[in-house]
Amino acid sequence: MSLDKNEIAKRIAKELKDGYYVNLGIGIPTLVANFIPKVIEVVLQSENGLLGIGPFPIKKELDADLINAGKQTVTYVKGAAFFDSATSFAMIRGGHIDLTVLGAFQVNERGDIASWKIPGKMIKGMGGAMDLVASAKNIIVAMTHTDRKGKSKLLKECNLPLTGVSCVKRIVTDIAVVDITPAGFKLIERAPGVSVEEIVEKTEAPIIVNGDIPQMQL
Amino acid sequence: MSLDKNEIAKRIAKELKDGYYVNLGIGIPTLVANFIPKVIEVVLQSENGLLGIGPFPIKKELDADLINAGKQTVTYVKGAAFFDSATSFAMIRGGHIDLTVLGAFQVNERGDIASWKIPGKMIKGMGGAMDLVASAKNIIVAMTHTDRKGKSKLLKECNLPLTGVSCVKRIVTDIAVVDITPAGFKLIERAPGVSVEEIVEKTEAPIIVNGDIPQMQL
Amino acid sequence: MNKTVMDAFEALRGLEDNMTLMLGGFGLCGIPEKAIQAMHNLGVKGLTCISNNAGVDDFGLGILLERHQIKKMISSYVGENAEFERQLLSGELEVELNPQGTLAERCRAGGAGIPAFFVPAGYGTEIAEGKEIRKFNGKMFLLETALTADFAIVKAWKGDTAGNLIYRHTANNFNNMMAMAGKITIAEVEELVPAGELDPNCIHTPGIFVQRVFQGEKYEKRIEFATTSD
Amino acid sequence: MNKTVMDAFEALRGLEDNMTLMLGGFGLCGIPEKAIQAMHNLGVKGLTCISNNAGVDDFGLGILLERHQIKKMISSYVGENAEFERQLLSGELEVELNPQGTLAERCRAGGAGIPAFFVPAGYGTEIAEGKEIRKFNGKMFLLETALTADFAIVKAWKGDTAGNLIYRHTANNFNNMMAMAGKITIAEVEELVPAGELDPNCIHTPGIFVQRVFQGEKYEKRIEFATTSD
Repeated sequence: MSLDKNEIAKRIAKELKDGYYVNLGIGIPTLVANFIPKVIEVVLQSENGLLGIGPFPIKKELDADLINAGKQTVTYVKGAAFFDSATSFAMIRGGHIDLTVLGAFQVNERGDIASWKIPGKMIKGMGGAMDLVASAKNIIVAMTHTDRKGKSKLLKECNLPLTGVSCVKRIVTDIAVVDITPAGFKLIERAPGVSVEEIVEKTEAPIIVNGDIPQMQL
Repeated sequence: MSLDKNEIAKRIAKELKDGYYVNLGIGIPTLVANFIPKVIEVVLQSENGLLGIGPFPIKKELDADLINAGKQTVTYVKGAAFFDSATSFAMIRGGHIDLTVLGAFQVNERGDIASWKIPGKMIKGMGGAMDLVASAKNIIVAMTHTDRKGKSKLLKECNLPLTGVSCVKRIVTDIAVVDITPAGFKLIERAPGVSVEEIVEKTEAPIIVNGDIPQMQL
Repeated sequence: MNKTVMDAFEALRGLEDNMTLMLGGFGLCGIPEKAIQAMHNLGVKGLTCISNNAGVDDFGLGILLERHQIKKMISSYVGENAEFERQLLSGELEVELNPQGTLAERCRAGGAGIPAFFVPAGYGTEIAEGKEIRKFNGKMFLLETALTADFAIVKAWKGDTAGNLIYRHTANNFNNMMAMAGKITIAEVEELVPAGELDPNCIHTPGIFVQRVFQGEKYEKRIEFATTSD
Repeated sequence: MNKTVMDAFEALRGLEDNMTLMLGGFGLCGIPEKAIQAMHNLGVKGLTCISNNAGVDDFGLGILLERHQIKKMISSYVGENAEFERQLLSGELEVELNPQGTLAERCRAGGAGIPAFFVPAGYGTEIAEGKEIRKFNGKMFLLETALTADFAIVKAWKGDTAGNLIYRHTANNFNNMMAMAGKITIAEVEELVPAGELDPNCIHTPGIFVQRVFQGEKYEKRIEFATTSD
């Protein structure tokens, strides 16, 4: 069975370590916050100027001055700090964020990522994604393995405009966990009930399969 | 009569305009604060992180956390703000200071200034002086016209290491007010009782004297 | 030094067609809504607007777009605005997209007298086209240049008559750096107090960066996506 | 995320000979006096110290100089210290002088991931020797590079257990930028409170930049030049 959005987020949450400062992108990455293990402490950074994002507010506490990078209303936790955008990207560019999770249209076997533009169709802008991928020490992409037409999103070469090059370390999709290694894609885990053959078939680029591939533990 | 330190400061104070943000260097420039006309409002910036320097404190109010760039204890005025050194030099480098007054060892006829180093003798460092002279729109130098040995400090070429080039606009000395023009030094005012001849004699570089040179009004 | 002006119209004195503006805010959070409304009323045209986003169709910069007052946007994300997309695709509007952190740093650099600086964002992408590329410590960087504006227009929570500003929560965002980078900086505030009433240790934007300040009336502070847990 | 350590000695764990340090403070104002005292006691040697000043003979960095623990200083002004001048003239100490604003910006750049940037300070002087010079808008600028440190050691007024810091008055100075630029940043504070007790809108240094924090005892906070009006 392929994973749903929440299950992808749940799997990514297992990558978090105690003491991590984490930037979660819009979409599936935002859901990761719901699955942070209770035994560890993780601080969520929002690039619009908040360190220490809390859960969504209750209706009575809605505050126009308190949003995340997806422009959703949020709250803040104890020990939070607010700051301007230059300081926020000093955190990001300066390598102070331990883990960045973001969505993508395509990733290639060298870890290049395309996530911001579909020529002739979508011109929303890159927001903070280019800064994040150019700076983060540790980048995990959350996306479906194939697009709506069934085309693979794990490619030899991206054909959409790039967001950054040689930056993605790991991809968590609805059917697999794939690492980017110097030798290309490498299969790490498969979704429960998904066969290695299916993953290989749905991955356009060559993918290294070494020995038994374990099922994800969710 | 040549002016004393306080009289030089008093003359410089006449350059202040209502609404000016001013950075006063160590020494004679600091004294300018004592002569700000009561009818105008001027805000003093201290490059160690204070906008709105007040007078020296009374003994009971001495505060180790509240000093000026000369490391003297000060107070702050209503509407003051504290900030870090990067922000402070953003103000300076970004051209937000209307007037900078500082001391010098030598100034040449193109407005180059030497003020920070005497090779083999003094190695204290340039502090904020290089930033100030490279950035300020309007720089007035306060110094004696000659050194202790009677040598002119207004030269064709500085022979001490430079602090900055083509930056000084006006010099107020103990005997004269001299502007730096595209054609070189130009005598603007003479100290009370000081003759044009004496000033010309004590100025190593050529100095333009056009018509009657008025006495300073103190 | 009293920098108080009566309202947005007095604050915008000197604003002319074809000028370059910076406008603070992230989405609709922390935008100078009174000054934007006043510019809409004034009908000034041909503006180049440096702003992280472009508002929504009927609020924020969207109302200037709707009247075709904006010639060019310099932004990082403009995705919440259908009219924007239409004008862009039709060629009526010019847009320069910047990585968000690069945009923030370009504004700060403009205010801080730093004409250019290197950043890694955009290396290997179309953003790098035409830009100087240089390697430092084995990593590739692009040279980016400073931005300044004829008017920087920011919104703060509290301000004093000396121009000192304090922002609230995530409504700071681009406001603090843009305030540094305006030839004339206008601050609209929810609460204006006499100089001396704000804690000098808690000022986000020191008054030296602000030329005009006014207190806006009845802020709408619209929420773009009201997400709740109940 | 509790970053509290017991004292300066625990905070300095991992400090070794020949490391590069940043130390906040301007003159004796806002210096990390407890950590400096601890380094003196530890006897660590061969240090490169990035600090605006060098203390006085018997306080601040002066006590490390006196024990010959410092190999090199990167500073803007070192004029209040006779022993410093002696070691420098005798060749025992290496010194790199930077314009003060350049030094501040180099630290910020190190923390902000900006490897190099242009400034006007020092153009036409000996500071420009060997540096790239470039003209922007008719004015000349030097390319300056970022600074980082193995340990950045800063002093704050209040801190919380999450590492958030608030400075008091002019004791902020270099502390805020240096906190950003340390591989490990140590903050010593006069008052340490639980996370959540500081106003999140009034934090100068967000906790992400700080790895270890401790509350010092009995701060001397010596005054260099006590000037009074009475």
